Amino acid sequence: MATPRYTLTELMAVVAAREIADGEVVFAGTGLPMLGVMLAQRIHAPRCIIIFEAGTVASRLAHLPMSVGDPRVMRGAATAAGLMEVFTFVLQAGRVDVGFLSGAQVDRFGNINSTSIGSDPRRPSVRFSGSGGACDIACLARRTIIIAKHEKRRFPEKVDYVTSPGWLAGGTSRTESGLIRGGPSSVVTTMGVMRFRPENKEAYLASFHPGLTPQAVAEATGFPWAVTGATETPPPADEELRILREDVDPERIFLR
Amino acid sequence: MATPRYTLTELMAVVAAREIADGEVVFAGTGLPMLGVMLAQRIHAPRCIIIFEAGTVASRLAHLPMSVGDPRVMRGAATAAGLMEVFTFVLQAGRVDVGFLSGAQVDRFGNINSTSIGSDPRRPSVRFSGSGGACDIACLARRTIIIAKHEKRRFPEKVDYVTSPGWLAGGTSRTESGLIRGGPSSVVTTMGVMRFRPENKEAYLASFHPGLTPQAVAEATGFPWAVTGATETPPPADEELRILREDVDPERIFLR
Amino acid sequence: MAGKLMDLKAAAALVPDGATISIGGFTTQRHPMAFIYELIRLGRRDLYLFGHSPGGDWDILIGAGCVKRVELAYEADEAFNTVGPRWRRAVERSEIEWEDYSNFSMVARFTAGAMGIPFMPVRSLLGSDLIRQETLTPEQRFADPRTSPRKLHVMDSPFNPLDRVVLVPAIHTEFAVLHVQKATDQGTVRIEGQTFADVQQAMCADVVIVTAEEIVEDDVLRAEPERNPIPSLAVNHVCRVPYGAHPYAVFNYYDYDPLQLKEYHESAKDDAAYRRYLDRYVVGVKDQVGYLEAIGGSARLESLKAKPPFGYRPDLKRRV
Amino acid sequence: MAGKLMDLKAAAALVPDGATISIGGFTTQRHPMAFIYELIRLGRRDLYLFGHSPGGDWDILIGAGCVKRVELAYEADEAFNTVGPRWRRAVERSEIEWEDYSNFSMVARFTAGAMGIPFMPVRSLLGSDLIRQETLTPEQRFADPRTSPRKLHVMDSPFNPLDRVVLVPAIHTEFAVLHVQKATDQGTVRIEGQTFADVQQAMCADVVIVTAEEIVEDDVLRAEPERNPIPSLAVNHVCRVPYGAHPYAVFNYYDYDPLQLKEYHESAKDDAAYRRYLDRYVVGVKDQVGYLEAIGGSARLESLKAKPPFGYRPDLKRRV
Repeated sequence: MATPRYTLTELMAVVAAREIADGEVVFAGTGLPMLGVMLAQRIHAPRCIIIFEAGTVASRLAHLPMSVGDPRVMRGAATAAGLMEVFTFVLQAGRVDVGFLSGAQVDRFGNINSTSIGSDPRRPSVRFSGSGGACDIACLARRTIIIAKHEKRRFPEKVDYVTSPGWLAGGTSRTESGLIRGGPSSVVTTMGVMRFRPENKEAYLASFHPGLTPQAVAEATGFPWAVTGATETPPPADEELRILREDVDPERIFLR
Repeated sequence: MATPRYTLTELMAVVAAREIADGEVVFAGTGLPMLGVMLAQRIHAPRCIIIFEAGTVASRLAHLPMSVGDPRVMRGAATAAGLMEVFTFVLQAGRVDVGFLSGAQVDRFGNINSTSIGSDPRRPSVRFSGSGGACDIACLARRTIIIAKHEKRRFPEKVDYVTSPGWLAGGTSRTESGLIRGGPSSVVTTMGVMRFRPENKEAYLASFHPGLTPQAVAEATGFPWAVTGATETPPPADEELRILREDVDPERIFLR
Repeated sequence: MAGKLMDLKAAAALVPDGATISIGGFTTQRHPMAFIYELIRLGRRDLYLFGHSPGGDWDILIGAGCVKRVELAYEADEAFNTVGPRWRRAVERSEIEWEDYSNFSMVARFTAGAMGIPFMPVRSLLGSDLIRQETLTPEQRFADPRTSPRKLHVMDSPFNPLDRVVLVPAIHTEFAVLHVQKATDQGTVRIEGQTFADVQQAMCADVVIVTAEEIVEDDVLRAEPERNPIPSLAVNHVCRVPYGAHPYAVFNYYDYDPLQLKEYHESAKDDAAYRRYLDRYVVGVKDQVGYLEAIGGSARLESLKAKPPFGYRPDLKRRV
Repeated sequence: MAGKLMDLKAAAALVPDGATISIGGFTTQRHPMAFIYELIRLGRRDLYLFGHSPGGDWDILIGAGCVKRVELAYEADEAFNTVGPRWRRAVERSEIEWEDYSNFSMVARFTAGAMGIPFMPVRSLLGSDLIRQETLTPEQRFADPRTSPRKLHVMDSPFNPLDRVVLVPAIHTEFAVLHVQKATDQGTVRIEGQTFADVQQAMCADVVIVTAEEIVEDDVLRAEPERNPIPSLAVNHVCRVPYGAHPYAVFNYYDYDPLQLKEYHESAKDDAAYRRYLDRYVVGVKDQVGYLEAIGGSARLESLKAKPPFGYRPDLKRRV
């Protein structure tokens, strides 16, 4: 078997980067979102601004951080302060265009669980880290992009715990909850890209990754959804891969 | 007539300074309070800490400021920030021992008016600057010291507008209003020092300035109050006057 | 990159009649006076001002007839003048609409707006006439979305019914105008000394205009991001305006000007004298260069220059 | 003046069993680890921890059996380990009590406490199970004044009935413990880089203990008061603790230690291995000097030293 031209992580980073428009303010968490936003800055979105919740605005990263509290996020920052300044003056005030989220479970309306598995969160079978800033980003960014591993048990009909609200029960339920903006625009998975119909917030498959079929994606998903009409995800260009490997993550922190 | 050994302003500054204990945190406004706290620091209260509402903590003043926003308050400060940090982290959080206040009118319960004269504040006969931070200090310092010119019209039964709440209507009325601490401990006037009985917050004359009588003070006051039992204000010591004139205000900013 | 630098006159022209605006600084320091003078030259009318402790910046604007309504805590230059002369007359003659708050409650209102919440709870104001009295009528409030529908709201804490707080409503303005020490063409801003409420005023405004003593390279300010308290993404326009706060002080740059302040305050007590002051220093000169010439040019400015390490002028003659 | 300097062991001994405490830093930076190790050596029990995004500081304390209850948003070392191993086991085995919030809501709670108000309104949490689900029972809350009587309260704004916010209750702790770059015997504190929520955590505590890489002269820090964000009057005790945050990073001083973090995380997945880790690095050594020897002494520490102008170690081998 031939060595594939790119890994799944590389593909996902490239797909995530393409979701960011130039000039946008991006609230980035650790891992794939950092790869995505750094790649976007180096290709089509040189003026996008990175916000890290631990307290920095507009970093010019020289080295990939391993946490949002990493000293590396200080490099070239325009402002350094604390979480409160970022969460209020920037995020809650409506200045974040795109937030990235991930989690252990994602449901058909883009609700995310990163708290625990089991029906009673007081007696979980598996406990995770908890929300961190994810709930806040999900509530207050203008739109969110979700990164997820595509497995049937990770894409259930309903998540065990809504850590980060997506479109809730679809339709107008998000607005009715009192949330004033936001909602997931896409879910970049290991198998494809999920989006939501504007009129009712139902999930549909927008693209499937090279080598897969819509049917394969549907079978790896725990809820019924529209997968016809999906097109193949455009594969990473050589230039995207080169920049990702040589400039963004030469240490192979996340590209492993 | 012989030249008096000290001016009324000098006497009041000395009396105000004596109200400050060592180690106390003092919220100081422009004018006599600055003289008082700087004098106290140089005599009996070297560890008292000066807070200015425009954003500094623990200044080591080299020159008398002419406003709380004066660049002079930056000298030797331990922290410089903004009004919000001072009003919340320091004042509202209960860390200010003494606040100084002044105003155009003071009533028998130490309520102060620095807003306007007239029964309808929408159509005042005389308009002043307004509260500034005075209402906040009156509400939130552990105790306040009021500085006032003693004239009958300035000491009415009731002030035209309660800019800065004192003991309100006396008794427990201050606590009942929802205020969680504070209240005036003394009023240093051009004629003497007024204090308040702990049990019912009624004003009484604690001391009258040298050369005056309790009766003269009573006649210059617009409400009936207890003036018997008052003693003469101890006059400024030579050392107090020397420090005040030579170290605190050699430019004669307020000592005029 | 396009850059955010703009000419001062062009920046002032962005503010239309009837705009809501907050102005940086505190009584005697860091007011964007050159910008204020441009607003007067432009003859702006019906402005809505929001502030905590403004000084002559508001006073001269009010006197020039530019202002319709203010929400404030204090209007004076402290030891230089315990009440703004034009402010006082405008109120006593019913030429202006206003609402009184305290410094803390006004700054809390800016902070709520900056944070994106509808109100901020405070423990101040209780027992005072700032709660009981309102200068604006409910009709004035409801007729005009530029003012909060209510002055404030007293409530007991849902976590302890014996614990009372005052909710003060958030402020959002169309413009915030600040004067600072250093800024860059990318909108990075350095404030030296006290920040007053400049950060919150900036963050609750739709458009932020910064006038600065110096324009420096962006990398210079990015070397110490802890000292740049306003996220650059919130700053829209940056103007280079040396001595832009005169006659007020700018920490590390120059002191307040006691001569000019005295002349202003004495003039402003009298209608005709105030008009002459305006003619001589503001409307009778073309721009900031003309203003600096009129007040005495480089000789006067040199006499105000700050001395390290003080950040002000220790030998300044202040009682003139 | 008496000065606020104190020996680390004496400072740790101030914290009694059952104390409420918040610990500074964020996931991989500026945790007061040397102080944490002392608490473990002292065998403290039943601690109540309040935090936003702690990392191994909490994880090792929880594993050592020091903790009764936590209120938090996140417990992990981010890319080094996506969930704290001891935290995870303690929850899954019901060995600990906890309540879940988000980072913003926890920091808002610290801020409310620091500001002296009973709650802070936020627009987050709505629609999530962080609102609908509570881990602590009402009985647990009412029986214990160390926890707020209610998790949160949803309300509509009195200024606009269509505007909904969540009020999150203020936090007050008996202790806050921070690790910073520089401090003085007068309690003046310099934080370089991100401040996280250290300032608010300090201001809502009865007793603030600061451990610092360096003790410097008070005048040095007072020369730049804009960079000292914690009013010194709130700081009670200052301890000199070089490498006090190891294995976590301190901006401008040293980087995180990937070898040590890997050893901790791998050990902490297994009860016996975790015990051996504790024995080897914490309870089996007398103090911070012993700890630094055990982790490899000056050779290891030298390899982590930050390089100007980065403030971290650009050539650090991070995937080990």
